[in-house]
Amino acid sequence: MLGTGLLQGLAVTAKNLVGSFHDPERYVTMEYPEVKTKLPENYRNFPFLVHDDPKDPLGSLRCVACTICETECPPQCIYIVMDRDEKGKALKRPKVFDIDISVCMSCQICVEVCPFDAIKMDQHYEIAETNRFQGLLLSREQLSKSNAYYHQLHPTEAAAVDALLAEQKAKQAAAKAAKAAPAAKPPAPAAPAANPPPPPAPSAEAPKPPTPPAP
Amino acid sequence: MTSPAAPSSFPSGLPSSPGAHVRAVHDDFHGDLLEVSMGPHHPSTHGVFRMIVTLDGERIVRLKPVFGYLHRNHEKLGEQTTYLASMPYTDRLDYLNSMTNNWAYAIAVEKLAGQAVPERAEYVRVILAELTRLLNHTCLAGFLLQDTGCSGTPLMYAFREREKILDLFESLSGSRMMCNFQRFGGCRLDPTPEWLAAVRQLVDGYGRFLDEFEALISGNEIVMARTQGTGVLTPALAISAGVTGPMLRATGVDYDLRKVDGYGVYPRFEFRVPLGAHGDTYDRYMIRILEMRESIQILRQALRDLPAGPILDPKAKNRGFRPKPGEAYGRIEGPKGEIGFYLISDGSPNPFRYRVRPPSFVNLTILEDMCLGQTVADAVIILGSIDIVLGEVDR
Amino acid sequence: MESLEQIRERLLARFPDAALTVIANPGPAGQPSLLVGSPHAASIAAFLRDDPALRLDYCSNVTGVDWPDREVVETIKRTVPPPPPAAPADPSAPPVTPKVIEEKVKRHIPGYFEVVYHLYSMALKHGPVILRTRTADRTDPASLPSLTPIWRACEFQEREVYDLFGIRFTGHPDLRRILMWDEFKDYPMRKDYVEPDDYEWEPTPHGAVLDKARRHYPAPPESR
Amino acid sequence: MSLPGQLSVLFPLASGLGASSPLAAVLPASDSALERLPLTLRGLLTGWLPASWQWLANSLIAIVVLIVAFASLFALLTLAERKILGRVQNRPGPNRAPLPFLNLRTYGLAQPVADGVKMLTKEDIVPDGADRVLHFLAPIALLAFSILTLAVIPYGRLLVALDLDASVLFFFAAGAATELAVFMAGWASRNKYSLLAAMRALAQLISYELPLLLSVVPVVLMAGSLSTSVIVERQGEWWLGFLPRWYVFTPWGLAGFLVFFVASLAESNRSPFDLPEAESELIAGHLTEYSGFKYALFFMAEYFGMCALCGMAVTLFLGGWQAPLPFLSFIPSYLWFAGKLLALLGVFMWIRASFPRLRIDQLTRLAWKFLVPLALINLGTTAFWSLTADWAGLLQPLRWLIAAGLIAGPFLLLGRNLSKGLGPRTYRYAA
Amino acid sequence: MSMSESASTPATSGPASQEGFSPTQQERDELRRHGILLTSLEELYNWGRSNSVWPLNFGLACCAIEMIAASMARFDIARFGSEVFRPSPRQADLLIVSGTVTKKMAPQVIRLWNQMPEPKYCIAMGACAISGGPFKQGYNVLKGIDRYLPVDIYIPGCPPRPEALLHGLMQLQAQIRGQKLTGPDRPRHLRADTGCAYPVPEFGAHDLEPPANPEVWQAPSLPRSG
Repeated sequence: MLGTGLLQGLAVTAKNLVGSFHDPERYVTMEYPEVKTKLPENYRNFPFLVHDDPKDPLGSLRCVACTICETECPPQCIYIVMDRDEKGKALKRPKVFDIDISVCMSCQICVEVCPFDAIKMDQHYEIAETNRFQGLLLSREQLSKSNAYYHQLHPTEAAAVDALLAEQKAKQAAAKAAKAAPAAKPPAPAAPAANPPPPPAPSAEAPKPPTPPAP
Repeated sequence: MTSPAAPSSFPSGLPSSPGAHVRAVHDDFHGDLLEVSMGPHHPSTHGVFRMIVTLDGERIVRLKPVFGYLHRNHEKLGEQTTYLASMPYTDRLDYLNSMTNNWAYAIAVEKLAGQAVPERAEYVRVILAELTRLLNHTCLAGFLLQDTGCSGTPLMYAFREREKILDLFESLSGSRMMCNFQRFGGCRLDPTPEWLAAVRQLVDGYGRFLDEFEALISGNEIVMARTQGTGVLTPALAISAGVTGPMLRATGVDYDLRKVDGYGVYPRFEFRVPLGAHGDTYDRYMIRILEMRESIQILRQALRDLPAGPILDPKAKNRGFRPKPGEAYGRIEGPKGEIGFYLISDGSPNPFRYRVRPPSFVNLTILEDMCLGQTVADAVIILGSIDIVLGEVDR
Repeated sequence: MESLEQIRERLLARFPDAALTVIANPGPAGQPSLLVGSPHAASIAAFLRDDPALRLDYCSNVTGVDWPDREVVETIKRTVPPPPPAAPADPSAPPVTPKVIEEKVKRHIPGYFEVVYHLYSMALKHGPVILRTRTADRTDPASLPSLTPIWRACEFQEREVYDLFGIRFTGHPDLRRILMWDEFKDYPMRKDYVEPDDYEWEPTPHGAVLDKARRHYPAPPESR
Repeated sequence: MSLPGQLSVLFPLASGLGASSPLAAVLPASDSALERLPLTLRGLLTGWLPASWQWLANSLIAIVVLIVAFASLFALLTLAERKILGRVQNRPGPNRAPLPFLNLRTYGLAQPVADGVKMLTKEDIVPDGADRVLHFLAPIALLAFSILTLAVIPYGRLLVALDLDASVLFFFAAGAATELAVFMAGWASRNKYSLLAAMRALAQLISYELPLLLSVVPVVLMAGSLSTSVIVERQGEWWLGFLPRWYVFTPWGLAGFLVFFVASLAESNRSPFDLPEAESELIAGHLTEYSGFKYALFFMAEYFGMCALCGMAVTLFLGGWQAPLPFLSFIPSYLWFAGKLLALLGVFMWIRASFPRLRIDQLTRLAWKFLVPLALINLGTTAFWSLTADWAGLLQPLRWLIAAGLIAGPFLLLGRNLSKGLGPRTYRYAA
Repeated sequence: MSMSESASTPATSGPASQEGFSPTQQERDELRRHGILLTSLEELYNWGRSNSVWPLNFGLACCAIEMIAASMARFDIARFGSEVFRPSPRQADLLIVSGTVTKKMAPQVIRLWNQMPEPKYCIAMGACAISGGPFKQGYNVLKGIDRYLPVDIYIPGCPPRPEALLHGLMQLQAQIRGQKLTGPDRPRHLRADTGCAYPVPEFGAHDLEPPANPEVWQAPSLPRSG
């Protein structure tokens, strides 16, 4: 009969109208500024740089300015200049590390390709700005975040990274000790870049993007 | 009431001989015609699509689509960047279905490089692709109904469900829309058991949502009046015009790449391919609803059979990736139709030629044929039922 | 489905004076393609569509490829005549057949435009058969036969190839620019296309962009 | 008779109904003070004027009260519509516009005010080459006609601004003119979408005026009057002493009401008949080129028209200001009217939240092939009902049965004819 | 630009944050001393405008989907009174440039902007609208809509989450609330010297002509040595 389909539709909307007052399935709104989505651990927005020592956020960056992320970044939104001493010797840390978040496409490829676990994805998204030129070009100072912050955002992943780094450090120390013992050579620089870490084994509890071979 | 339709570029709709393509439109025949340019800013063009419509009263006597308002040089950029760097760009092709775009691209590159994919990754890909299909078809139904003049209600319900799927995508890949999840030789991350449980829960509830959605729409007399018999597409024209996906199957042609090519692990799943009989807008809508019900079946099976193992081939190389010279065309059954990638490698880190075969662009070929003799209101829903995404049409 | 060689045989039987070459695909995909001479392209396409054993009724993908002029240093066996310009020759991968006397030849390969058609059969559910047509060189009014009269699916895709590569399709019913605006003069997908220099604020430049940036900035001082 | 005296017949409300008025005797003695509250208030305001001026003052008050009341109702309705639409769609709708100067959130009550302030201060644009005069006049004309229709509706016992003998005719005459204003707007805007909308509006007007009027004829026939007040009075009796004898509770009344309801949806350009302003097809239809306060006026007039049609539906079929049950009569009549009006408006919104839009040919087909025949048949049924008024006893159920059959049969037949070729489908699956 | 400082701080400070942008009681009293009527008018005017920002129903690309998502049940932009997505620019207050603006599209976007009645606002949503984003190096992509239009709020992200759009909208509301009716820093639409129409670029043989509107667009230079 003409009209039954219409009545059926009206019943559905009426059910939702009434349901919106008692059924959380039918009232899904989040009152945004007061209530915020619980972001999943994997959520990514823009990259940040991890530093290990909160007292020296710029000096203790894990980044060694190897520019892998710069070259791999699909939209080319990273700009790195390596710091050099007076003689022009590379200091294995960035002097300039800028990310233009007005270009960044949040693809996480920089994180995947970084062999030093130095760049990670931030989850902060409330960054509306009135000035594109001052607000959206993030410098090294703005990008540097502590390891604790990283743990807060991605606890599982960060724990795995920490374990890995500790393992590498131990290995390096062992290697150094082994080297130092037979021939009393001057110790090799301790910077991680001197000895790129091997690709980590996939760990069961913390799936991690494949780390490519070092440059 | 029907006015004789203007001669289309293809009088029978089908090309026969080169002489048939006379584009002359005898305007004197119709008297005063009104030419309306719909778009690129129009609420129902699903983005920045433009149709130059010539009207006799409200009847369409000519319709010329204009493209390119979202032409963002995807293919050129693809040739300027590495294979891996193109992966996030594929997310932005058909921005509703990043997971299937990723997969199509990954398949093309895997073909190009002869890369194997672990079984677990294949299953995860199927799960993600079918979730994407649910997402796309749900949204399409919502948008289609919005075009017919609903005040947002079906669209809201569709997006309510979409958010649930997006939550899954986000917790797995880190992004709601731009997942960038597939890699050459597998997937980027391994889904956790909790995630799989969440998918299971969603799949279990989806049938109920579809029932309610259909109660609101499928039996609605106004919807039927608007969509049944409008925008009829014949099977012969659909095949000739390269129409694929649910649109093709709505005309009754049985061609589903999941069955035909049997890529991935699809041959292991039991599912049916629904076929329409009329080829009209209602069929195109209903085929999608039925496909969603089949997708739920596939998801159930894939979740049940998901094997253990690595998610990414350990030999796979994504950075510094240089496939041997050669070419490959990889295609999958995307929610909108056949999405394919044609790649030519010259041995360098960048593809020599990077071509996207966009389903919705090719499906638009027959837009004019379907709209001739129909009204403006029909043109809007016919366009809606084609299911286009401009990011893919214009690339 | 028949192999491409068999198809070629049958086509040659039907069109004895047609230029037909099977082009091998050196990559792991291994899918060869059939190069068709322009004069017979349309009739061959119609044959492929209507032949009961093939019934390639569905043209999936149409695309252009721009092969620029190349200088190639090739190691060529003296006994064997030089192979037809195949899919990209790679200087880094010389053939490893040390028996025959080899010599290094510097060869100029003239560029050409190519249009590739991927054909499938929806009726018989097989495919693909890959058709290629090529221009003789890269001089500008490049022209190739249109296959739109055979497969409607080519209509927009050929327009796109025309728009981006500048290949004119003879026999196309409505050959206009499709993606770029009508006043646009260039063909942007060609390998030698130069973008308009609309440089602006580039805070993170690399490579070509950095060159552009340098051109625009007044003498860049020390890095900051 | 003096002029004021004549007018006092025309304007029962306007002619002072204070204690001093001779007409005061018309009011039943049982009326509570609450029922008389509007009249008392007006008496306080104009009672001190000389009698010859009172009619003028009273009619002015009536006009001002009408406009103010409906303007605020309009504000509330926009909010209510957004809220109801929101709730249907599982969301709250506007809820955080704070009160100005106070920063106090009031569940979005301030939202319409904010919209109003913004609309008032928005730049007014007239397109180049548009007909400036018509472009300016269209919203005003639309609003004026809509307000005219509001004048003849009895909002309560003796609460009617203009109690004409032929008020029903007046209502539809003024109501039909609103479409003229829509056409003016569409024509004057020099926009193709607007023009298409104008043509649609005319087609819609011609199609739906007829069923609208035809569905009213039975009421006029049964009530024996074209006066809205009389029609309401006639519905004031009770069956078996407690069941309301509203016209909607008869077979012909129900059919008439449904036809009237559907036609009034179309007349007020509401979903699913909002073709002139079809957002997904014609951008904003005849409103495409209107900005700022002119647009707000259109919006307001549209809601006024909707209120007027709902008010008329209440008056003609739903017993006007009558209480549904005798013992509920202590509640003032104007509250009953308001309640019924709001309920009908709520149904309008509910329908808007549920249905897609028809196409123009389907819209006219629905009118000509379904509503008009149904209304005509309903007229015959009413005649039968009127002729069999003296059937009693066992004949009474028979009378109901016959009348119901006379409605339901054609409804099913016409409905089947209308939806020929449409229906749910079954689908096959590939082997 | 002074707004950015006052606006950026209270955004995260809690439930009252939305109102936190408007002048404090003390400031208000101070203002009232100077002219009660004017300040009250100004406040009413700004209050009305800020709580009734109707966006143009205009989507460009990926971000448009997130814009739609922001108006859907989960995020419900209607709470801010902004769910009235008007399809006609004549009734819209806010242009959300949601996605890549290609050179083919740019003239149309500017035309739409010109068709909107003042006071009107512009949000550049997503990387593409701000700078061209990932497609920046493409031949047909406009490197930021601010080359031609005055943008009020930039929301980075690719695409920004719907919450980020809501956040941007709240920033915009705060900006509106802070505007003055008089004085040298009064907004654009209250000045006599600013024209109402922005020049629409034309399609050239290789590029848009002109490639930017110098009255709107002055990019600072950032020297890089590479």
